[in-house]
Amino acid sequence: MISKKIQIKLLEEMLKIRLTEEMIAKKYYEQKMRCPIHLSIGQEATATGVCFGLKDSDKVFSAHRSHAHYIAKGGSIKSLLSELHGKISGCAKGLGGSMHLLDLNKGFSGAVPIVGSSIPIATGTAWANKLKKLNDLVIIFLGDGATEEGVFFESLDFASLKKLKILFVCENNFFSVYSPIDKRQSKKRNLCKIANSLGIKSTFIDGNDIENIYLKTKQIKKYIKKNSEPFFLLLNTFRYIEHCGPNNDDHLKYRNINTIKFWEKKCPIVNYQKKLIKRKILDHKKLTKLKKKIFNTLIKSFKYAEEQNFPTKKILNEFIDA
Amino acid sequence: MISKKIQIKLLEEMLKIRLTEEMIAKKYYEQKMRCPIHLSIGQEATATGVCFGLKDSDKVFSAHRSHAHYIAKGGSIKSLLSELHGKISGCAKGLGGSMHLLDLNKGFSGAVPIVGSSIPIATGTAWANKLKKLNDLVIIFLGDGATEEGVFFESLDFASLKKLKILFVCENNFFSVYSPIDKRQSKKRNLCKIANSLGIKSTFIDGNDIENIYLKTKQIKKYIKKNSEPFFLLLNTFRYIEHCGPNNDDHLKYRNINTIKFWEKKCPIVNYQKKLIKRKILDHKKLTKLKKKIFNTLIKSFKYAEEQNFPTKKILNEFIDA
Amino acid sequence: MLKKIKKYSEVIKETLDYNLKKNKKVVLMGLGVDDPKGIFGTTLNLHKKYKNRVFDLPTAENGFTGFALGLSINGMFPVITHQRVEFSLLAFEQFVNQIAKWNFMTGGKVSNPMIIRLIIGRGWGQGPQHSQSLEILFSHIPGVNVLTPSTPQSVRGLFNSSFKEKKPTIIFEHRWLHETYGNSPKLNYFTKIGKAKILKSGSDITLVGFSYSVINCLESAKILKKFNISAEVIDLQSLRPLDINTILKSAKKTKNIIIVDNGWSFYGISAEISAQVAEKLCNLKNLKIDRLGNKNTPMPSTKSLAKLCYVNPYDIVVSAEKMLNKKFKNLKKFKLKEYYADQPNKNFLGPF
Amino acid sequence: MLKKIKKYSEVIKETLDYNLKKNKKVVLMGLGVDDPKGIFGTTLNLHKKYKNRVFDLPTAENGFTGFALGLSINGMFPVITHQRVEFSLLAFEQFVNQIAKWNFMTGGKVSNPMIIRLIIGRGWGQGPQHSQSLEILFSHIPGVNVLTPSTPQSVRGLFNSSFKEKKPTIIFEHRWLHETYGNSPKLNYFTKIGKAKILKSGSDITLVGFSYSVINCLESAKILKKFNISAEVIDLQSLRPLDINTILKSAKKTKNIIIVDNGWSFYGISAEISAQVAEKLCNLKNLKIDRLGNKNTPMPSTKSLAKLCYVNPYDIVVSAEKMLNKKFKNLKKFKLKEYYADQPNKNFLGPF
Ligand SMILES: Cc1ncc(C[n+]2csc(CCOP(=O)(O)OP(=O)(O)O)c2C)c(N)n1
Ligand SMILES: Cc1ncc(C[n+]2csc(CCOP(=O)(O)OP(=O)(O)O)c2C)c(N)n1
Ligand SMILES: [Mg+2]
Ligand SMILES: [Mg+2]
Repeated sequence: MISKKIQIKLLEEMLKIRLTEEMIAKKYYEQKMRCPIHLSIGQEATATGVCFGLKDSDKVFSAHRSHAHYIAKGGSIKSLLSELHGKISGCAKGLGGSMHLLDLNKGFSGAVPIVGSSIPIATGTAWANKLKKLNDLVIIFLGDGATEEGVFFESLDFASLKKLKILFVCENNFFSVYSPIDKRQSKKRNLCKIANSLGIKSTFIDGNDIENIYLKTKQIKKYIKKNSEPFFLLLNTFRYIEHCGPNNDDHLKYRNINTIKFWEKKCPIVNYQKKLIKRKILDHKKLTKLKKKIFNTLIKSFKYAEEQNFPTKKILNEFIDA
Repeated sequence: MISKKIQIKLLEEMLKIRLTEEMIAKKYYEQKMRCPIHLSIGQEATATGVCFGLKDSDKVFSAHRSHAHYIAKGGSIKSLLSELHGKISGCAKGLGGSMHLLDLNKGFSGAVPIVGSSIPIATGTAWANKLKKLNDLVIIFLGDGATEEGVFFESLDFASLKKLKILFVCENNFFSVYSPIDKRQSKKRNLCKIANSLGIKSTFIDGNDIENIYLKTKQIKKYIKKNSEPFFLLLNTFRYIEHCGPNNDDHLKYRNINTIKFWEKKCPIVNYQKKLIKRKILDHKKLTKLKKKIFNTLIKSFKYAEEQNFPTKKILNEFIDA
Repeated sequence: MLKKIKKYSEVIKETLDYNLKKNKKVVLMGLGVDDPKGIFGTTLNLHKKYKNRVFDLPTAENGFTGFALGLSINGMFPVITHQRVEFSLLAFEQFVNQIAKWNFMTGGKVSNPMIIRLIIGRGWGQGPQHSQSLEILFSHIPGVNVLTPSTPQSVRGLFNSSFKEKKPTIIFEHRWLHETYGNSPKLNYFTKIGKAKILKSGSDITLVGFSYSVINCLESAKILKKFNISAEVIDLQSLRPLDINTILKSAKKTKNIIIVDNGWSFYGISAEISAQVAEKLCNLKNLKIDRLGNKNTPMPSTKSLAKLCYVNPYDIVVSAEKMLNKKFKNLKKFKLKEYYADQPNKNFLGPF
Repeated sequence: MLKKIKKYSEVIKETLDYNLKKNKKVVLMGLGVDDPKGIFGTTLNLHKKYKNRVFDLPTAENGFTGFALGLSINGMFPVITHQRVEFSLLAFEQFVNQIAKWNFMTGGKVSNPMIIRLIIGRGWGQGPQHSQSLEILFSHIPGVNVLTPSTPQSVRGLFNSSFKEKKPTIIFEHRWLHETYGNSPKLNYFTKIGKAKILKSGSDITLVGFSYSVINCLESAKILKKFNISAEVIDLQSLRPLDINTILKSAKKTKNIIIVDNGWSFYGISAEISAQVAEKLCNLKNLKIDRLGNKNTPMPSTKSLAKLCYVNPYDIVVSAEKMLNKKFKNLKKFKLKEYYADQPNKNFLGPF
């Protein structure tokens, strides 16, 4: 069903995210990247599967944990790393830091760290598309925590009313910082049904199953365009390291050891590698080569980011307004 | 099923609201009541049916259109009218005006004119009851417009999570000011299902059918207490005069003439009067007597309100804080 | 230039109409923009003319402010209207964190022009939640313009200029101004953003106002004239950017300056102005500054107390009397007209 | 009185603990109050001690602020914590319209005591949406206390006093203060709300700060001392009510006063103070006032620009030099230490 080329590409995309994040984590303690970071290690399949095949004119929004979405949408790694380093070559010229990524050429429209606050902005973008009679998609990634904000509800409600071409993607990693979902949401709460009750169709997919995500979202995207209707997609997944920062924090024990093990076994990348090897689409040598290629680009990109200049007063003066 | 006494009482309560509102409307142009007024004429059955039989320790909250709820919960008419007249004898000493009613003795806890904003406050009250291990109910009246606010969603969500003893009552009168519901909400939106999707049971009842409202809410109240669970109740109804002010505004044609006629025929009071007469529980003489009694009390209450003093600087000084 | 006397609300409507016509990217949105009252007449029937560009909205202020931002960063020019500034507070996060900073956050790559109309007011027993001014809450935040037109002329000019801006612009409109009349310039009249305007020149005392407080200043200037005091009246027009120079110049001349707020002066707009005047003119001998604003309490509904809470022209005259060390004879007769406590004019009959 | 050196965050925790123990109506709530970091250590493990009175919450700031108000009007005493002031803006409507006015709206019949802890801060590249101060937005509104403890002592005293209040109280805590140390008074120590405190007396110049800006003032006073300038440092402690008299007294003495904000000075807290000083001391010859605050732009993430945006002790000294008409020799050597641009101290390693 999925061509070999695409299978490799899906893996490559996920690896790109994983290796970038890992290198950021590794180098964080050099204190050259001086801003908070929310890494997506473990959550590569959701970003990759959903964004795969999108056009540059399709627009993606995200929140505090946006590296994966940015990369999956084709955002420049050099600009990303430069931004983390606070350099003028950063995608926001160093003004925003890791929580304010964008790559306009690639249709990664923005990310903001106030939980839920990018949802209406993405919705407004889909409304703009409608008013401008564009057939492009808008995709907004949001966490399980974000679904608790009133503005999540207001945005779905409006997307339904105006029949906007927007895909709401909830990445449920079961935690908001250290807080488990059952402390925040009733067990009887059902996200897909919330969407339905507002008049929006919805689907749940295992968020670590890259192929299924890719295939189903491909259909969903068609559905949205064909019917001019929003859609809600729920994906369960898991982050492997701490909420914010470069470390593993399992010693804090806020997540059950069995849960952690369960999800480790479900690693979207390890499993997909195995699958592709089993399918003979990949062998260890090829995989090593693939990783090496990404790794080398990353080394170069880091070097680039480190060598760029910091922004100077001049750029600040453009914004000082009183 | 309903005792004769209660049948008469239900009618009387509705009449009390209707006659009070009509007299307010009539006297509004004397310019002694100098504040905005949102009358409930036409919506008497919802307030009466839901509040009937509540204890004083059960607490009711409302919003801008709160006269009916206040009266149905047993709030003092003298204090209400005094408040509209801006007098010291007003339930908020004249400081609040018609949009800030309360009667603590009767468990009418408050009303505020920012759409949706009393919903979380009522929810917090139910939470307080839980923390204090009280078995009292909290009831929050809200309009169809209010269900569009994010805080409506956040409040239901929390009530579900914490299993609070609160009844959310949505009075859908199909309009928010001049704006019809289909301009604001998708046709596929379903309020009862919204509640369900958050883990809250719900029911829809014709909001002009006083007996049904009374009977079903009686069960619902039991259900809430027994299961320690919130409940969502949807009631369709119609306001007969303008959104804010004392006049009929049908000449503005924002509501279809057939719709208006449809609802006029469904007048909760006229129909219930007829029913009780048909059942021989009431005759015209008795009815006139009933109305007269209410009317006379109203005359006295208005006189009282008019004769009371205005608050003086002293009371203001209690609040000046810088 | 041929001038016509027109109503403030009418001028807004004409100006919106003009910009809707000129610029296809402009969209009007807000609760009630297309209803029979048309936001105090300011948007009346525009939805009939611009069928797909005038939008009534659900009561979801936080959401729709974000939707408007989404429109704006995608090339549209939204105009949001809130019938009470209080409703907009539901969207304060979007305003402070997103709208005011989007251009900055994108390294200047994306601009988000838009207009947010905040209607403020007083009177007719609206009480604590429907009568605040709150200009300072919006003016403190870098990244936006904050404008306060007080006349049909400036409301025309400032709206027109806001439509040319790349920055988001907040426009405060006082309900009691909607019903006022004045010279109305031609449709394409512009007022430079960030300039104050001397509405009346004088030599003895400077009165500074913005939005409705300008009317109070003008009223009191008239009374002061009867006592042979020549007052200069300055209309700030723009709170951010602030044209401090026009004020400094006047203060240097009169050495007596009173700044009048629409709401609370404590931590209010007038504080910044007073502070700047004091700091920059500290070498000026005998400089005197005073500020007036509402009593520091939520606004009461009842007229008997409302009249004690809101600044009125009489208060300004009393402050001037003290500042100028005078004793005005029979001043009492200029006391507040009874209706003024809660009515913009005698013909106003409520209910809103 | 035996005094102990303790950490600011530790003192908050002890004081919360003390009040939770003393008053069964106190409940602690907020995102993360029971998590392994315990709000920068200020609530650490309290949930284990007070099982049913410490609540983690859903990310629904507007909602839960209303829930807290509901608790409060029903006899409980909620303490809400926001890890960033920016998050609280989602609940700004509840704060301005409901919480600040509930007592008034009920004719004084219902009071709603509660504490809202707003954590402000700077540094480590947090960027435009995680580094604002915004005290003015809360201080402008009648009906609440707004407090800004800068030392372990005042944080103890002001929290304790807030728990005795009938009014809602906002307490601003600067992240960089959480890690500071100082004398810690006994558990039942109270600080009168509405009083400023002279932390260091001096005769040449008055430096006024609040919250973290007090640290900047103290730092610059040390530098000034090296140039034989005796600075008086005043900690406002309370923004609303404001103790203007302590400031006026000092300003009368030194005739030179610099007020330092934590955020933007433009339409900021310092404006009100400057204005009042100027208005009330207008007869004082040679009075000089200056204000310092952050650059009027959203705060950049990158350190290279952050260091240009935030006020630091050096800036204050430079302002003093000018005000006092001096020429400090080799002043440059007191320039900002490099780490200070985005780290509270050298040991700070991120990520938050
Ligand atoms: C309005 C708001 N409240 C709280 C926070 C603090 N915060 C930052 S990230 C986060 C977790 C959100 O959880 P979720 O949406 O599930 O995303 P995840 O981190 O799991 O990817 C929180 C609460 C915030 N940034 N904004
Ligand atoms: C947050 C907010 N937005 C807008 C308004 C203006 N407003 C006052 S009443 C009202 C109608 C609300 O409709 P609904 O909740 O259905 O109540 P109804 O008037 O029909 O009883 C509106 C929009 C408001 N008071 N508060
Ligand atoms: Mg999560
Ligand atoms: Mg309605």
